Amino acid sequence: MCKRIVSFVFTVVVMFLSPLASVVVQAQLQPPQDFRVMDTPNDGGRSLTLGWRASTFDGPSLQYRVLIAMAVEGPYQEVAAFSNNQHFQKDTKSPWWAHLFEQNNHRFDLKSGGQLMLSDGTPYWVKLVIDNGMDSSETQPLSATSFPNFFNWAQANNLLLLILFTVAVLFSILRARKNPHGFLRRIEGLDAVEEAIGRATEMGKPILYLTGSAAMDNPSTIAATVVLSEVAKKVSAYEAGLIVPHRDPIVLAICQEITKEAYTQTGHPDAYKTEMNFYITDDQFSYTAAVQGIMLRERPAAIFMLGYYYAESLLLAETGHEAGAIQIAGTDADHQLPFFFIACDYTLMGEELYAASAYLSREPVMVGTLRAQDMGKAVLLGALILGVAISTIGEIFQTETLMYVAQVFYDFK
Amino acid sequence: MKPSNHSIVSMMLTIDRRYIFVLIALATLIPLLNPINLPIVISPEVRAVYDHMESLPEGAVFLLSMDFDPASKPEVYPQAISLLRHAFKKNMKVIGMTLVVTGTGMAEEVIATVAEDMGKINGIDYTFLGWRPGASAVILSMGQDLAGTFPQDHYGTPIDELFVMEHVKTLRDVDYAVSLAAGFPGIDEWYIYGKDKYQFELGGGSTAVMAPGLYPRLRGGQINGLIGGLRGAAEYEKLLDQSGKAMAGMDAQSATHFVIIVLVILCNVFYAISRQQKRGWRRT
Amino acid sequence: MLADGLPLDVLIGAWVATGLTLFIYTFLYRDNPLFKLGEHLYVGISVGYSIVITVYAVGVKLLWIPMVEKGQWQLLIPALLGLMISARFFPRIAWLARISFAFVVGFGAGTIIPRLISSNVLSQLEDTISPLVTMTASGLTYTMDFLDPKSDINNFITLIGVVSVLFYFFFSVEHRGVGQAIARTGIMFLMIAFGAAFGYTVMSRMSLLIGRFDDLIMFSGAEYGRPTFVLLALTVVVLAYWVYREKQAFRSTVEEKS
Amino acid sequence: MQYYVPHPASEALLTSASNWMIIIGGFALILGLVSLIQLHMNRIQRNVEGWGYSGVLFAAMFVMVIAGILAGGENLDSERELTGYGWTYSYAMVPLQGTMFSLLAFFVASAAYRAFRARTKEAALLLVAAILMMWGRVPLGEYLWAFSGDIAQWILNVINSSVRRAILIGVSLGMIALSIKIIFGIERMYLGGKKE
Repeated sequence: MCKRIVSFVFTVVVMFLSPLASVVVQAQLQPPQDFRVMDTPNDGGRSLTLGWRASTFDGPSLQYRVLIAMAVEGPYQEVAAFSNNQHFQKDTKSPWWAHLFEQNNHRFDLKSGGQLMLSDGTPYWVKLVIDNGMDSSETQPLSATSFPNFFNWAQANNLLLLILFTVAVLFSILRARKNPHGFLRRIEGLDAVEEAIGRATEMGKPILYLTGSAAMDNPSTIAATVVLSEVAKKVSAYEAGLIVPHRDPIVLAICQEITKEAYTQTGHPDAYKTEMNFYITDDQFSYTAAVQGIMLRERPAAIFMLGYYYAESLLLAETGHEAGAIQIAGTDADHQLPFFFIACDYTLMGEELYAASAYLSREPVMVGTLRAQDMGKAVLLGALILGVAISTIGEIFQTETLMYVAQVFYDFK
Repeated sequence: MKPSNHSIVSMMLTIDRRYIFVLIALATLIPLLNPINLPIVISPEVRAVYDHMESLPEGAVFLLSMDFDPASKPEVYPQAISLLRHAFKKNMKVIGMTLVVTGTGMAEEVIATVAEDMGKINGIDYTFLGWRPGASAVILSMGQDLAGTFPQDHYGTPIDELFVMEHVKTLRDVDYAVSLAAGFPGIDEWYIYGKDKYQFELGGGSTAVMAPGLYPRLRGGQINGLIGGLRGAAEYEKLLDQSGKAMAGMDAQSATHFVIIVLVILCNVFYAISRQQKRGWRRT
Repeated sequence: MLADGLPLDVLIGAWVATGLTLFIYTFLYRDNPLFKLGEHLYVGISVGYSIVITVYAVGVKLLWIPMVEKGQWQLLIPALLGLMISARFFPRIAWLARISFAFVVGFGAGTIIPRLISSNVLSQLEDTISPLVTMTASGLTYTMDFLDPKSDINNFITLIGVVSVLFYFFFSVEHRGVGQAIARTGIMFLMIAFGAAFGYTVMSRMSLLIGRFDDLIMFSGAEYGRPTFVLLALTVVVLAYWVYREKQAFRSTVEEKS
Repeated sequence: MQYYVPHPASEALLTSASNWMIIIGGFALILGLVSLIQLHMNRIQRNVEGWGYSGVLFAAMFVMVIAGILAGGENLDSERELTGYGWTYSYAMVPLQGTMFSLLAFFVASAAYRAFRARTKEAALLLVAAILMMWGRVPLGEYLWAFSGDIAQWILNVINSSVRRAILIGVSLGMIALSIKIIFGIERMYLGGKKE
């Protein structure tokens, strides 16, 4: 300790007394190697990035100090100081394609904020000082200008995935327009739909069909109306009754249209009645109470609950169960799914509802979107398995190199 | 033997549901009137929020977005009280706001009452910004320019005259943000439109319904902690060592859960018996 | 009987709150006029509340003050776009609403895409991609701690879960052979997660009930004049009268028919 | 698309566009309001059964708006006392809405008893997981069987997380696809609210 103070005092004295002495000191302490200053890439400007090779002698006692000036001759102002074991390229979370320096080299970003105000378009002179407490050594000042960038390269993978997926969506829709009958897995729930209709006609009891509580802009409501059309077609042939109570006037109007069309298509326009679709009320619980009443009075043989549901799902499913009906539910409201699943005979879960409506209607946009989503999932699944394999191998052999592949699917800022 | 057994089962199955309603009401009421205060175990996700709050220095900027409506008050309101108490205790600068219009009044009340209790002054120690429509657009806009989104606080005082907002220009200047959510908009939006770009630390509090859906974000580090439902609120109260409504409600919570468990088991026992009997008849 | 010190507004408030709470609970008996009254009051009040808040938050603070006091007249454009939304109710100029909708929906679609890829796809993948074994100084190990979500065994289970559930919602291939096994695994995972969601939903609903009962208990105190008991009795009487009337009406219609 | 461009010009665009969105969002209230008024005016005009309730609704709305204007849109006045507007909010709106949803507690219970049956192996698994969860997340459960808390925690953290993650990815792909369709003008449902 004592020795240190003495040597420190000595150094200071020497530095003040003779410029010659500092030459001697510099011979001992090498200035940072490969020092570079540049605009920070991929940002909105007002920031400079410094990079240099890690020195061979490490340790927290060794300090780096960053000095900045408006002109090469100064005056220089110290803006940052940190120890030798901090600020490496590998600390900054960036993908390999946006790396500026080697992983183990130093990297330090000088950002505007606090005391430091950098402005875009102005050249700054920056130099780096290495200091081990006894003596110091500095680099030649370098000049750099910060400017805002037009593209964040760290997020290039995000954009690339977006472009690929966009192409997949557009391509699949075009292809589905040419041939809407491409392969789609038949969902088990659709068999249940037929079985339910069959049972209703056998028993001569009506079918209750609910389209959910959401408006027409909800994808699950659209899916529900598509399935309604198919159900109506089947029901019309058997002359079984159809009851469709509504919560939304617009959905009501569209469903009337759909049902009428279905009956006409199957050649039973005379069996169609406008009263099949009717409006109850918009209020959640009053609507629910009314539908519960219908369930207990009419005792339908089958109840379909498709579309979006809120808390009323539970009440409806319970009463339907009490009424002894076959219940088929389908919703993408994930909070309600568990209740439907255990209280109904068959439940279309989330995307299965969309798939069912695409399968039944063969509408090109629906089929194409479903196909594109499958492509996306396939790619992500592949990436997941590949990524885990790579990272496991990397862990066993303690290497980072392979991770470069997985980084394509990482999120960077 | 079998027919009588069957009739008991069918009778039990067709029991008027109003008896069950009474059962649930009693299971809630009795423990609330005679609490026994069972010990509460602290979960790591609640502790994470608490520890992060503890680690923040005095004067740190704490943003509490109370994104819930009166329907979720019993679950989330106690969380708001605890978080605010903690923040005020640590002398943080507190910014309150909401993304849910019908929650504005509750948010305003809770921040004003807790602040008054702890002797904090509006404008200096805390502010209440109020509500803005558009959810995701509000978060984006706050990330870009907070004074543009909220030129004045809820009471009409210009933002730039508030001491508490002195160094807060965008969401980037917020040290810790917590969204107390009951649905949409909520924690998801705060991450996707907020933290993803503006890089502040984000924590969450939510109703129990929402909580399971937030675990992927919790594990991915997108939110640093999660207070789930009344139970989470009770844990936080225990960490703060200040018992409130949440801890008081835990006994009732226990009781009702066990009533439901028993009901589900009974339901399935009767179901199994009746199914076996049907099979038995078929055989004969 | 009333204790001093409670302000009159709190006192009336307690009575009103208790009464309305009980009105809603009458739905447990069945749908009835008291419940309907409560329900409509609620819709009316909350709409009225929202109108006022919106007018002050947007109309006054974001439009009037910046425009009139600070001269930011460019804000007229969004105001106009906003007004155009209501053109939807006039068939002849309904197309105007489409411009606004296109702007709103377009902005939403544009801002959400990259953010979803970043926060819901890439970040989620990134967190799932983790090595299945751990290398320590002493060699290859396999951490079996179930309670640590980052342990090797849990990483593996998470991977299986994500893969099998993603595969279950895959509609372009038939679930046969290996596919069927994966899809079955997916269902198992889904069911357990749904179970968790179920448990948590029950928890939520019970908490709400506890919250309401808490208030009812508080308002049953003597300092409030015991509104809970008084109003409970009153509600039961009104409900009983209503049931009696209904039955009478029913009987008379039956008699008329016969 | 601004996301990838960190340039200040694009940031400025985002700043004003998001601010505009907030203002337009305020006007969206008109939509819901007009439909609600239409619906209930219709009921009153046609004297449908229960039209009186629609009258109650309008009266409540009207009173609330007047009270709100008198209070300047604030629940608390400068002395931290409730305004008339705040009073109605605290003592009418909050209990009404809160109670409405607490009704569900009763319905969950009755459905648990009547409808939640293990019809299939899957449903059985769901019920077992649900029971474990309800058991493990309350003090009494952990008191009776300390390990139950750990099980609940594990289900949430591992199984639930992985499933939710898969669903999150799937749903996000769906939303991205929808947004792409909107941008390319393939999906126009949102414009008229009617099926094409």
